[in-house]
Formats: sequence, C-alpha cells, structure tokens
Amino acid sequence: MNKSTIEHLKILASLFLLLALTTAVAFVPLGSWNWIPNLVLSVLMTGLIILFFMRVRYSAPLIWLTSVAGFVWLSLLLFLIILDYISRPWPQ
Amino acid sequence: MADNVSTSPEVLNFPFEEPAHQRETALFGMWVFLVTEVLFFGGMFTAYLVYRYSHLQAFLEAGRHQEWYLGALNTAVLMTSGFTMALAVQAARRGDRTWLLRLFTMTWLLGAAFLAIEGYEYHTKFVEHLVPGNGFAFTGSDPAAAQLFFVLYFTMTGMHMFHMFIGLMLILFFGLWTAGSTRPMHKPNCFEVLGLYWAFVDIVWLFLYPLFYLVNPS
Amino acid sequence: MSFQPLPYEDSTYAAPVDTIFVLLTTLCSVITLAIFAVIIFFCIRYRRGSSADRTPGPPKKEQKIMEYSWTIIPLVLFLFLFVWAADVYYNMFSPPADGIPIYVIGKQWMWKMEHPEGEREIDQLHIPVDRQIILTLTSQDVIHDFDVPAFRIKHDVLPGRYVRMWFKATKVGTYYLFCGQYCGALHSQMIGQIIVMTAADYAKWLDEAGATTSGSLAGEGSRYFHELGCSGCHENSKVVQAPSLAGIYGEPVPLESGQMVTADDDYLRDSILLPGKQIARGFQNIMPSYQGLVSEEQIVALIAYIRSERNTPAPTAGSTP
Amino acid sequence: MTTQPVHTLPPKNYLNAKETVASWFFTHDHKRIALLYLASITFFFFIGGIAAMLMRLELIHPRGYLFTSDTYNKLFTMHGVIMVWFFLIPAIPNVLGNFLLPLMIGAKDLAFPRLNLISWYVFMFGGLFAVASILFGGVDTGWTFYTPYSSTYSNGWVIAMAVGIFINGFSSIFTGLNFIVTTHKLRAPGMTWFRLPLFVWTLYSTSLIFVLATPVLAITLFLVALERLFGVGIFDPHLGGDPLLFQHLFWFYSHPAVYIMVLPAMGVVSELMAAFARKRIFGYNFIVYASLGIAFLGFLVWGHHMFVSGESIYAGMIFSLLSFFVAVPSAIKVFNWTATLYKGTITFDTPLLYALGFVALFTIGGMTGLMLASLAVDVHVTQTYFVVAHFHYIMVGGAVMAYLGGMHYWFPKITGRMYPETLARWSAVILFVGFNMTFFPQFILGYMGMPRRYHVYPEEFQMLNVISTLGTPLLGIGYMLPLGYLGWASFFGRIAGPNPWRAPGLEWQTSSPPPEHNFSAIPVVTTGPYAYDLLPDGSKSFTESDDGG
Repeated sequence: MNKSTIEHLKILASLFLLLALTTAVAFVPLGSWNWIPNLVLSVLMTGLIILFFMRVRYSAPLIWLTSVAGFVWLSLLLFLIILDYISRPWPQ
Repeated sequence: MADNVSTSPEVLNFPFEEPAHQRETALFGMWVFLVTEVLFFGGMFTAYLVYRYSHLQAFLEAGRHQEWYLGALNTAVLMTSGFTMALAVQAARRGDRTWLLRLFTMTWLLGAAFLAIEGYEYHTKFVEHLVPGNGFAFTGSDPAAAQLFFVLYFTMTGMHMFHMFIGLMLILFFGLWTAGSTRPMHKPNCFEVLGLYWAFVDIVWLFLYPLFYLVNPS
Repeated sequence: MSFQPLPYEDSTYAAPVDTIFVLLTTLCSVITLAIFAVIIFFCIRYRRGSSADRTPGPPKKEQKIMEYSWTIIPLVLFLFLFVWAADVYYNMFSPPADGIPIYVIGKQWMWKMEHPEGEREIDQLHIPVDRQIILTLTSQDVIHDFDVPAFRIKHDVLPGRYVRMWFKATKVGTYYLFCGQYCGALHSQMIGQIIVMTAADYAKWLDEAGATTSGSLAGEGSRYFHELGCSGCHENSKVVQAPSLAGIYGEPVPLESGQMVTADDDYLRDSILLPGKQIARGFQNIMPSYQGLVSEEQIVALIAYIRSERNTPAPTAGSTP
Repeated sequence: MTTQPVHTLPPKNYLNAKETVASWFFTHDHKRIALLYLASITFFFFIGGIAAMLMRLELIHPRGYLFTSDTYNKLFTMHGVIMVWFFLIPAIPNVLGNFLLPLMIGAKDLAFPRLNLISWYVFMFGGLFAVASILFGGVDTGWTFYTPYSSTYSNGWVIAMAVGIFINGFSSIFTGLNFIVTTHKLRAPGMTWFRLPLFVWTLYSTSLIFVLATPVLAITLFLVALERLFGVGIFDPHLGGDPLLFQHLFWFYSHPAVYIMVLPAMGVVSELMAAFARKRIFGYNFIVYASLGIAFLGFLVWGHHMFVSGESIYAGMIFSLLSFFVAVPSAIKVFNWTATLYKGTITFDTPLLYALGFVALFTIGGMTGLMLASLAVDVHVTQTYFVVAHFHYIMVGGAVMAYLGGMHYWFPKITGRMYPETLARWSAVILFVGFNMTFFPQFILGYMGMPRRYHVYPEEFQMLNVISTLGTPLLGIGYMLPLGYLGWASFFGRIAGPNPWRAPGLEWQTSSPPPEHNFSAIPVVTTGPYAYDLLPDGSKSFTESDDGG
C-alpha cells in the first residue's frame, strides 16, 4: 500500500468516526437544537471529503476558492431568506 | 503486467496543446459545475430550513417515522464508495487498469447497494401511507406540514438518487470502456472528473442524513 | 369618480410619499441632466476635427478624488432619503391601537369587506373621513393586492395569512381600489371603490345598511361560536378541556413547547384551522381541525367575536391545567 | 489625398472553411455557434415583439375590445418569458460574447467547444418546449410564475413552460461555465487580468451570475412543476407551504438576471466609448471592480421586489438599503463613460450613437430604480406601469441598445463587410425616439396608479396609453431596419478590411472574418487594453477611408 492509500484509509476511518458521533449527538436531548451540532459535523465531513477525496488539499488556490464558492453563496441565500422569516411577526 | 502501469500520452482535445493545461482546465470546469450543483440542491435545502422553522412541531413528529439506522447504514455505504472511488481515480492516474477496474466494481456495487436500501425505505413509506398525495395518512398535530416534510424528503432524496443513478451509469460506461480497450488509457481526466462528481454526490447525502434521519430519532 | 392626475393628496400618506417622490425626482433629474449636459458638452467640444485642447488630463491623484467624490456625495443624499422612506413604510404597516377595524377578503375576482358593525360589501368600502382605518387582509385563493393609488397604499393579500395596514383618508370622495397583484383571467376587472364620507353621512349609511344585516360582526361571530360547537369546550361554564377565550385577544399565550405567542389574528386563525400547530400550555391536542369546515368570512367573524370579548376577564379557575 | 485602400475578404475564413449544412449544425467553432445563437434569438425576439405589439394595440382602448382577458394574459406571459429567457439573457453573452471572448483574450476557441455546441442545442430544446406550450394554448401566469396561481389555479400549460425554462437554464449554466473557465485558463501570453478588455470582465461577471443564480431558478421551477403535477403543496398555503418562499427563490435568480442582461451591455458600451473617443477608458480599474461589485451586490437585493408581498418589514428595510448600495457601482460606470469622452476625438458613428443612447436610457432607468428602492415610494408605484417603464428602460433601453451598438461595431469583424452608415444612424435615432415615446408615458401612468397587467382600465389612463402605443411603430421600425440592412450588408456591404475602426483590441488583429482558429499564431500581449494613444500612425484618425480627409 502506498502513502496515498494509507491517507485515504485514515480519512475513511475519520469519516466513520464522525458519522458515529453525529448519530450519537442526535440522541442527546437538546430540545429541537440537535440540528446545529449535526450540521457542524456534516460540514466537517464535507471538509474531509473535499480536501482529501477530491484532492483540493493538493490543488491550486483557484480550486480552493471554487470549492467553497458554492457553499458561501448558498449561505448568503439562506441567511437573507431566514432573516425574513425570523423577523416576520409584524409590529403590533 | 507491465502494460498495466504504463503512463501513456494523453489525447489532446482542441484547443489544448499540453496535457497539464488540459487537465487543469477540465478539473476547474468540473469544479465550476459542482458550484452550480451546490446551488441546485441549495434551493431545496433552503425550502427545508424555512419549513422546518415554520412547522417545527410537525417536522419533529414526521421525523419520528424515519429509520435512522437505515440512514446511518446508507451514509456508511456511500462514504466507503467515496473512498473506493478516490482510490480508483488514483489508479487511473497511475495508469493501473487492473486496480481501476477492481475499484470501479466495488464503487458500483456500493452505489447499487445504496440505491437498494433507499428503495426499501421508499417501500416502507409506501406501506405506511407516508407518500405524499391522495394516499397520505398521518396522525399528528398538522398533517399538511408533515406531508411537506415527506414531500421534501422524497424530492431531495429522489434528486440525490437521480444523481447517483447518473454516476452509476457513468462508472459502468467508463468501466466497460476501460475493460474493453486494449489501448493504454489515454483519457485519465475523465476518471478524475467522474471522481469529483461522485464525491459531490456523497457530500449531498452527508447533509440529507442529519436533516431527514436525525430529526427526532427514536 | 373623482380621480385626478398628479398631485392628488387624499390620505395621510400622500403628503410624505409625494414629498419623498418629488425630492427623489428632483435629485435624480438634477444628476441625470447634469450627466447629459456634460456628455453633450464633451460630444460637441471634443468632436473629431475640433481644435479643443487635448493635452493629457489631470494627474492620477485628482482622478481618484473625482472618482470618490462623485460616488460618495450622491450616496449620502440618497441614504438620507432611504431613512425617511423607511420610516414612512414602517408607519404604514404598524397599525395604531384605535381605529375602525375592517376585514377584507379577496377572492377571484372580487373584494369582500366586513365592517365591525356587521355590514358587508362587495367591491365597495364605505369609510368615514379623517378616521383611522385598520385593514386586515386575507385571500381565499391566490395572491391579490389591495391597491388604492389615491391613498398611496398597497399590500399583497395572501391566502392563509393576515396582513394588516392602516390609513386615514383626508378628503371625501370616491376612489379606485385596484387588485395590484396578477391573480388570473379577470385580474384587470377586479376593481372596486373606496367611498369616503363625512362622519354624518357615514353614520347615516351605517344605519341604512345596518337595517339589512343581522347585527355586528362580533355578534355574528358569537352565533358561529355556538353553532360550530366552539362553545362546547371553550365556554367558561363547561368542563375544562380547552382554554377559555375570554380576554385572550392580544395577550401572550404560553405554549406547550415553552414558547410564548401573542394571541393575534393569525394565531387565532391558525388555532381554528390547525389546532395542533401551537398548543396552549396545560392542554392536550384534542381539538379537531376546522380546515374546510369554516369559510374565511366565518373565521373573520369568530376572531371579531373573540376580540370583542377581550375586556372580559378570564376566569381564574379555568386556567389551571 | 490618398485613395481608399481596397480590401478583399480573406479567401479562407470561418464562414467558408466548411460549406455543408452539417458543418454548421455540428460545428465546434465558437464563431459559428455565435451565429446559430444570433439566428435563434432573432427569431425569438420577433415572437416576443409581436406579442408586445398586440398588447399595445389592445391597450389603446380602456375597455379592451380586441382580445379576451385570457388572451391578453397569455400575450404578456409569452412576451415576458420569450423576451427574458430566450432573447435578453442569451443576447449579448451568447452572441457577442461567444464570438468575441476567445478573440479578445487571444484564444483559439472556448475551453470546451463541444459543450458550447451542446449549450445551443439545449437552448433550442428549451425553446421548443416554450414555443410548444404557446402553440398548444399558452400560459397565463405572467413570466414571474407566482404561486399559488401558477401551481394550483392556472389552467395553462405551466408545466411545459416551466420545463422549457428549466432546460434553458442549463444552456445558461453551460455557457457561463465555459466562459469562466476560458477566461481563467486560455488567456494569451501576456494577457494579464488587468489587461483584459472590459467586455471580457463583464462577461466574466455575468458568467458568475449564470453559474451561481441559474441553478436556483431551475430547482424552483422544478418544485412548481412537481407541485402542479402531484398536487402536494410545496408553495400552497392551504397545504402548509409559503408562497413567499417561491418569491424569494425566484427573485434570488431573477434579480441577478437583470444584471445578466445589463452587465455585458455595460461591457459593450465601455468598448464603444473608448473606440469612438479614441482614448483609453477612464478609470479602468474602477470599472472592473464595479462590474464585480454589481455581480456580487446584485445577489443581495432581491427582496426589493417583495416590499409589499408580505415579507418582514425589517427584511424590507435591509433589502432597500442594500439596493441603494448597488446603485453605486452602476453610477461609477456612468461617470467613467462620461469622463472617457473628455479630451477625446469623438466621431459619431452608429455604434457610438447606440452607446450614448444606452447611457441616457440606462441612467433614467437606474434613477427610477432608486425611487423604487425607496420603501414608501415603492409601496405606491410597485406593480404599476412605473415598474414596467423602469425595467424596460434598463432591459430594452439599456441591454438592447448596447446589443445593437455592439452588433454594428463588430459587424465588420463578423461578416467582413460594412453596414450602410447613414441608414444605420437614422435607425438608431428612430429607435431612441420610439423607445422614449413608448415607455416614458408609462412612468406617469404608473405614478397615477395604473396597475400592470391590466388590459381593462379606467378612462383617465387612456391618453397616455395611446401615446405609448403610438411609439411602438417607431420602435418596430427601429428594430426592423437593422435586421434589413444588416442582413443585406452581410452579403453586399462594402468589404471592411481587418480593422476598419483602427482599434487596438486583439479581435482586430486578425482578418475579418477571422480564420477558423482565430489567429494564424497565438498573439503575445504587451500592453493594456484601449491603447489608442500607442497606435503607430494617425491614432486620431478614425476610419481608414478618412486618412487623407
């Protein structure tokens, strides 16, 4: 096994670990707030996949930038839409 | 087995004159495409978050009907397939046809297993009358909002499965092409692009899993 | 109909909206005309073949100062207008406590108005001059839009939700009510009238129109309250399975989920149609949904009834779980 | 006195490199694909234009005797859908952009030539659905497809139309992807980012919007179609949905879409201003940052379409404030174009007339945009003819003017021949007058309160509607004339020579029409763009034929 395969194996192991963790977290009684740690863990797993399985760690800065662009843009959309919903109750 | 590990000159498509330039461009192009995919799924994630915010109670009740262990199993299957795919891409880069085909087979089988598990889940939903539409039956505080949860569930996992299906077809196509050809592999970029696509499909699932299976697990 | 071109000022909003509009128009026109004048001047002066001086322009630093100044100065002016316009906007959709509450229900392709006294009108709304009118708007089908250009008010009328706005008409007359949001085939025929009357005329109109109605909106709501079976659980005298509704309107309600909501129109509407959505603390989700069983008019009447009971003190015994 | 140089067409160029019909339909040449797009969008433009003419005709009379309400509603939907997705959005990027991007950066083609062809086929396939849905009976939802009307109540062919636009979206995505990758990866040696012509910068910014916004529209229309098909209520309030979510997602695409139309138009105008003032563009860097700024800020202001829709009034305030900021980069551009004329050597050829027309109309459109961004004023004028006039000033007055200006300017490059100058100047003037006559009265109508999408209206509005309708024949002539004389000149015009405008851009350094692979050898770039002052001889002289004059 070469170095790269070992690295991939380590990443897979970490992913399994995080999967177990996120599943466990869902059972912790946090009211309805489990989704926040769950999503944070999903973002972590995504980061691992992007960096290693998709080789971004070894790619040019342009690829780094592109790989986060979609997520940044999506968060703009989410942020401004959610802003409307949480401030929806009108002044009485 | 010397011919399996030969690095061969790539075929250059117009307007490229150097393999490295062609590779960089192809990969960058794929990454830009994945950006559009993020926003494509993003529209549905937005809908999910908005409705979860508006109908929290109903979403929690609907989440009860999801089998978290099936979701977890599927996540594990998909992660492993992502791993084998990443190795397959490495093999392709080395020009190692034997390992490429082995890893492609594994990836394909794992992908098919994922679809099978998902299909089983759809079947149970059908049996429990949780498929939105006329047959939908749900006892809870707000059946309409609960139906919304399942509409989103079917739409988003359905769209994800559609992407999986395309991926499987591509693996099959490239696999047969590699297996059938005795020429050295002259288009390694195809495999890398496919690898990126497959990894992206994994990533989508990493978000679907907590949002649909870990809402209110029992 | 007394519909005149600009400027007509027939509600309290007309003055500020028009003032902002005129200021904006002036500011924009001045900038636009200045740009046009400069362009025309340059075009003539530096046309090919003219003998104008073309030695290189100002040094780089001045160029930057110019760039910044023509960016920042107009921006500051416009931001001032932004604040002003935002203030008027906020005011439009923040109804005052006292005023004549009128319920408006839009449907393809007509407007139904309900007065607190029980009068109902189709495509017409009679109101007294110089009184605050508080509109609560909802739609039975698609999105409509309550648009009275003479009063400078407009808001979409959404199905499944109440929106509120208010205005005060300042001149007696008849004004157009348009549907401002495309709503289907006869969208452009969904036109009504707002008839603004003097206080005396309005009182007279109420009397005459009132002769044909069966009492106030709240009274009607009270009737539905009993007919539809609401009173079976929600009236104080009965076994306590459900919260009493007396005195609840406008008050905070603690929910099972630990949140607090205000018992406003939207909350009451949701509680009738989707009783399980927000369950009051200490009660169980046993109320059946009235979705499809009550019309928008009936809901409006029920809310008016509950609102009319707002000053009735809630019985203390009923609120223990 | 020198005699006019006699040019000949290059014997082998992209137009006659291969001559079979199949060589056009299976071409990978970006220049030929640009012409395929040109033919298609011209076709769609006239479909949309006919719908517009019929609408204006109907509006002459306040009771609308010509059409039923249903027909009128279908007409404005058809006009909107066709003009937005099948004409305005592809117009400049897919025709001029496709043709010029590789030429301007010194590349042989786009990065993915086959994808470029696929993009055209996808576009036509989407167009097929749109046209089919019109032929089978039409759609009456308006181009905005507001739910729940579109998803539940409308009886038209909404799904077919939504599918058409969904497919069309992928054409935009492929084009945007191709442009972004090409700009990053295929620039000629020495062509650094800040040596790129401004048109390339605006195409790049536009492509970012294509890639980042279009997928959201696609998925939104997909959800509408799904809801309509299965009756499951994603945006239907009776089933727990929220129609405002649709509006948010729709405008998240459709507001930036306005910048898809107008950004490349700005790029064209920057090229024209520099070329006809014989000067470097004023404040190149500012214009570059302004283009990127517009592309970015354009994503944050969609909520200003929803001030009275029921979105939170606090969200309304934030969107209003952001909308004021998006005016800044647009204003910077207008000021810079004006400053470019300063100390220039200006000739009033047709392209410059169009460019000046663009600046005038865009400025008016932009200024009225500021009025619409002001909350309380917006409440009064939104959803009235004021809005209609405003966006026609931006999208037709702005984008189409620039498109025609660009078509004239690069016409000799595309065909190798010149258009008839005098006729073209008149045509530009007629268009400008006709446009203002058609659309200026609509500002007043709007402030008086006439709602849009009304074909039966109170009599007070009639006078202004008649004036507006009287402008349309002029507008029609202004569009038909170029179609006629440009078509004629493509075959019979005077042969132009490689660089009739004596412009320094790379696209002028090759023959007209260019050879199949653009350049005989990849050029090496040593100067920034718009180096009119560095031109070897007679930089102040404009056209070659004027040399001795």
